[in-house]
Amino acid sequence: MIEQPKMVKIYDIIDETPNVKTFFFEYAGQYEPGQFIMVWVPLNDEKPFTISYIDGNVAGITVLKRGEFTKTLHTKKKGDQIGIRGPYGMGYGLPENNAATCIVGGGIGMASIACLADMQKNTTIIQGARTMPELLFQHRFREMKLCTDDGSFGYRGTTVDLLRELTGQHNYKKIYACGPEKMLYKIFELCNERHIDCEVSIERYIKCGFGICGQCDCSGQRICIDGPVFNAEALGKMPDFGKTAITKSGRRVSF
Amino acid sequence: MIEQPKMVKIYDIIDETPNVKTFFFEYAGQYEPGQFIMVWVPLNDEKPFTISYIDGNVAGITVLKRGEFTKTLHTKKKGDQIGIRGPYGMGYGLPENNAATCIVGGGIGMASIACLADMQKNTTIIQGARTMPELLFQHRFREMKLCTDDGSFGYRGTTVDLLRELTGQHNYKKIYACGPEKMLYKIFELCNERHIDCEVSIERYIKCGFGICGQCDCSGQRICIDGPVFNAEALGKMPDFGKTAITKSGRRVSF
Amino acid sequence: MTEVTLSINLCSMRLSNPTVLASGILGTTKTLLKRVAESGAGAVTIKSVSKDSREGHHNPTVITYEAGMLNAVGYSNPGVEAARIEYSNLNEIGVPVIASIIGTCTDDFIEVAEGLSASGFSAIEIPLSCPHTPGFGLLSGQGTPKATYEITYAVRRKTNVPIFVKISPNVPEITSIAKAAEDAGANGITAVNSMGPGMVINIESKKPVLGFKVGGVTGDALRPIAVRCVYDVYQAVKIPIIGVGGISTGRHAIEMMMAGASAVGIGTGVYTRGINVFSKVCAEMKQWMIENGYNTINELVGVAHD
Amino acid sequence: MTEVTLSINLCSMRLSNPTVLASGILGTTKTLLKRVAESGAGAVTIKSVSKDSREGHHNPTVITYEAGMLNAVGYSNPGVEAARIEYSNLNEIGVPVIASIIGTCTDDFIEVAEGLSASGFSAIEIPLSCPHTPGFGLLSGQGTPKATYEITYAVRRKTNVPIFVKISPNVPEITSIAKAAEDAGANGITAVNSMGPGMVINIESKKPVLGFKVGGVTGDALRPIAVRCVYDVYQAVKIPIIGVGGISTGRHAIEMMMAGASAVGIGTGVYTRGINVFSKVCAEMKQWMIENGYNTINELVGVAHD
Ligand SMILES: Cc1cc2nc3c(=O)[nH]c(=O)nc-3n(C[C@H](O)[C@H](O)[C@H](O)COP(=O)(O)OP(=O)(O)OC[C@H]3O[C@@H](n4cnc5c(N)ncnc54)[C@H](O)[C@@H]3O)c2cc1C
Ligand SMILES: Cc1cc2nc3c(=O)[nH]c(=O)nc-3n(C[C@H](O)[C@H](O)[C@H](O)COP(=O)(O)OP(=O)(O)OC[C@H]3O[C@@H](n4cnc5c(N)ncnc54)[C@H](O)[C@@H]3O)c2cc1C
Ligand SMILES: Cc1cc2nc3c(=O)[nH]c(=O)nc-3n(C[C@H](O)[C@H](O)[C@H](O)COP(=O)(O)O)c2cc1C
Ligand SMILES: Cc1cc2nc3c(=O)[nH]c(=O)nc-3n(C[C@H](O)[C@H](O)[C@H](O)COP(=O)(O)O)c2cc1C
Ligand code: FES
Ligand code: FES
Repeated sequence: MIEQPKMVKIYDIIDETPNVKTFFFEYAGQYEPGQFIMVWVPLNDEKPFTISYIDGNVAGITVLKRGEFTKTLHTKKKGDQIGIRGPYGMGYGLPENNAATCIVGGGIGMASIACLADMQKNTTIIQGARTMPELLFQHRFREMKLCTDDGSFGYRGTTVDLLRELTGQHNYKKIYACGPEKMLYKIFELCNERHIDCEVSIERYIKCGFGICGQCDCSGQRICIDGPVFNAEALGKMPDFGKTAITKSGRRVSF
Repeated sequence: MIEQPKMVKIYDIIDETPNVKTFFFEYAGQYEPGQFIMVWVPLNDEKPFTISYIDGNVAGITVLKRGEFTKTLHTKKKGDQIGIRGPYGMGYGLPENNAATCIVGGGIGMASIACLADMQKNTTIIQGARTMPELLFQHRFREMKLCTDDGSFGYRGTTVDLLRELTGQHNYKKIYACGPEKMLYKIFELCNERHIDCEVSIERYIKCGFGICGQCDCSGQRICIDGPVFNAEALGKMPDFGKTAITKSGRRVSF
Repeated sequence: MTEVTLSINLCSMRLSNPTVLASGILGTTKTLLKRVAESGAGAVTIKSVSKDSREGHHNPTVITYEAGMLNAVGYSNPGVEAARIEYSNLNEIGVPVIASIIGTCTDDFIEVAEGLSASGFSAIEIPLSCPHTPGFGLLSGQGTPKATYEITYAVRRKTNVPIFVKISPNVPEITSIAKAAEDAGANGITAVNSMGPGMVINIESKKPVLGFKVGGVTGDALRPIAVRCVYDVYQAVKIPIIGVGGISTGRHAIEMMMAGASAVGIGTGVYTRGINVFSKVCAEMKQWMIENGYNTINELVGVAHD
Repeated sequence: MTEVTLSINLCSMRLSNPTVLASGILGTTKTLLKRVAESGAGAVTIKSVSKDSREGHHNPTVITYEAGMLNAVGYSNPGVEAARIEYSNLNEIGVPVIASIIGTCTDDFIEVAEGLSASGFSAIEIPLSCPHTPGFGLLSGQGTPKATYEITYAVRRKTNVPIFVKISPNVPEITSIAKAAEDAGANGITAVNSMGPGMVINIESKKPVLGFKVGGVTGDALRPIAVRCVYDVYQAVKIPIIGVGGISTGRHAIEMMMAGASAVGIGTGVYTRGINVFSKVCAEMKQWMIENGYNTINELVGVAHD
């Protein structure tokens, strides 16, 4: 694990959508799908991103422009440097015996499940986005089931609606999901109802990334080190899941 | 290596002579003959002593009552604790192919060469003391050649005189010596003259024991870490050997 | 063999063992306090609370290095009103909970102390010693005997729960500050806060790593300094000391107690040995006590002074 | 590719590289200074010399611990007369030799400076910052701006060689002390001396390990504090800085120089990496410079401030 930020050179950038870019850099560390790294822009800030591509000594992060820091990241050009440390956290557990699974990504949550999808043969990928231009990785995963809120492409409706239909038809042994917490919560409920195992990756505000500052709490679980991926059993003991989160200043807010 | 003093219980004490005692304690560390440990009496002081016995998990130091600290050590009883750290320094190199050697101990210098003598079959041990009651380890090494300055026992004369005679008769491949520096210097000269390899253990005032404080200098060599054992080649480049030493306060004094 | 016990009485608080979660580590929510209590801590301290909410410094706010950790979180906290709601029904935690209150002026301290007074905190800790947050602690002159006296005295008049004043290792007159706190009515001293500040520069980018550039140094680097501070303070005051700084093993805890601490705070140790550092330290202390013939942990307090 | 050079000019001294043997480490004899020069140091500093000879504290005087080292040698030295004899014909060392002079009062400093004036020292260092020797440094009030000014000024009037004032990391007003030294005519600042003091207790014997009980903390534990001190001093004064504290690798040295040091002192590193730490650090610096496109080491000084 890299403890202090290590500067790496961005050697390629892909524009995934108007608001999402993927940055590639050299990375020789360990990595399990679902883990994240802290990305540092000196004198600016440092925030968490999942590794969304990994291939040999190259890794990538896929970044949605959301606020100040991600806007700054989007100005970075090939050859610029960023600092990285990590990887941190507990990733997704792979299914046993290549059992059938379904992987659900909502919005930029696709970044978190992308490497997981790369590693599975017998899986269905569902991607949800608000509208067609926001759909990600359509060349990377050719067989995705796509949903848009506005019906501009694919299934009209939420990923949860589609997942409900598909779980009726297939015998999924496990559901993986990353995306807005309301979506995750509904998937968790669905899985409980249908007695399917599930693992979801949760987002909370991250500062240290290694379990000391207490910023990323969700019901006594530290997202950064006990998570970000939790299974159904753990989620069942986390009443704050889907309900409340802690802001940067430590205030508890509802979803 | 033990970096900070570790308290060990004295479980046996032998009165070797009226002024010399051997203290035994549990010791599980590494050790090469010629290395030394720092012995700590809390709130009092800490000084260097060679390990003079080693057998399984038991080690011993043989201490001559000389001043304040060794006087304090001599008051220690069975069951009392002392602190030890180390071992430090470079010990004696063993001869190749069990070649014939001669080991010379002068006074308390016997403590330094005792374990070396234990490890060699084909060796002659010469011990020198001022007078008979000061002779050490007579039961431990039954075949020693003993010399006393006053002729009260054994050979009348110095160890160097005896060594000169013996080197004429035997084909020693190596001479080892520890004792007063004047004696060591004469042995070094004798060995050079006769083209015999030699290793001698030098004494200087020791503070840190690990090469940082500069207290134990002899011609740019730190006795504590570059020595205390040096061979003829190294000694040849140490003009201070046999000539000057540095006191506790850093003053250079002549022998 | 008689039973070995780690339990202590600390200013009318009963602790099952002398390990205390230090302020600013995992104390952001009630649920994390509970988790730490379940991980074996004898008492827990909340992250420091100010009158108004604060976002703190930019990230990185905490980084590790070879000999410890640097942090400049910048006192992010939701402010006293939100904190009152977060830290309610504290008896559910199962161990004593210590409030940590901060302010930029004496009135702030009073307002925060009063705001939290109905929450069931077992004690109040007043850190006057943060080395990296403008407006607070050392950066606002709170680390002097005079300011220490004033702030402690003001809070003392408003509360009956035990007060601990948390002091800095960076001041030349540490004992006069501890004495000022005692004179003003503090029931205990927490020694020490993080030291420095220090700086780590990333040489490839040529920039300080921490968002605030500098941050307090904690962990192994701090331990010998903290032990000396506790040793000095123990000779200067009669009130008990919570010794904090670099403790991550039972041996460290015993060393700190021998220097004069009645209890030990643990922060960076949560990183180096995981959240169960509390139960690990306790198990190691017990083991050592058994091997060395001690029955109660109190017997160790201050023995290095004999 | 152009040749990479580590050579620097430091207050009219020409150094083949910026590593300097710190005072008190191996500087007890001329022969050891020579050995260190042969081990690659760009300059060497002698162990501090006082007017009269001193035996120093009882052993243990130096101990290591997980994050560095503690020492309380207690300024053992043979006194200025004997030192004058020991350190003669200094041109034989092959690199600049810096005298380190200490005193319990201003007159002492003058007497020592004058006693050594004919010996061919390239500079004089005045440590006003030792945290563990009664009568000297912090324990005799020399670590204030006023005392710093007075002592520096008095020595300045007696000598023409460059003067470096060595300051402590333990003082709140480090920049005012550096400025006082500059105002009094110092040509450079050496930052920093050991910090604390700290204490290590052996728990089995229940006693502090060091003979003097407490000692200055050095090595990794000190590095971030030292880097911050150099960073602050660099902004406060115009004279060059020798950055000292926890340097044992080329990366550490570069970090210190980026903070503002023109040269780097090495002490504890002699233990952690052996006496060849100087050439190792230089090789590592060179390697990094080649990889990162620097030709001269000067380019790195203070760049973390941009
Ligand atoms: C484990 C984890 C993995 C993530 N992976 C990705 C990823 O692969 N791609 C991606 O685009 N985004 C990812 N994120 C979210 C990403 O960290 C935020 O989008 C980013 O920090 C926003 O910063 P900003 O300054 O641009 O926005 P801001 O304006 O500061 O905030 C916008 C929103 O982003 C979130 N956010 C801001 N700062 C943080 C922070 N330090 N930690 C967590 N959330 C924050 C908050 O919900 C906030 O409301 C991940 C978050 C977590 C916790
Ligand atoms: C590597 C080494 C191994 C040694 N092994 C033994 C041993 O096995 N048995 C033994 O009896 N002695 C040994 N000595 C010598 C022993 O350290 C001294 O006799 C002892 O320190 C004297 O301390 P004191 O307070 O009793 O005497 P003091 O009155 O302090 O001094 C008497 C003399 O002892 C020497 N001495 C004192 N302190 C030290 C010190 N810190 N380091 C080195 N020499 C010192 C000085 O020459 C001094 O003149 C060894 C010394 C060295 C350097
Ligand atoms: C990440 C972090 C945050 C901290 N926040 C606070 C704080 O809010 N209030 C406080 O009084 N001390 C704070 N501290 C200081 C700790 O309470 C403690 O005094 C210090 O870390 C030394 O102990 P340690 O070496 O065990 O970490 C913080 C320390 C760290 C590492
Ligand atoms: C054993 C030892 C002895 C020291 N003696 C002196 C001294 O005599 N004079 C002095 O100015 N500094 C002395 N120092 C402080 C060092 O010169 C240096 O400032 C400090 O060790 C920090 O650097 P480091 O971390 O590289 O060791 C001593 C340090 C050590 C470890
Ligand atoms: S981000 Fe600090 S504990 Fe998780
Ligand atoms: S005793 Fe310190 S260098 Fe040898």
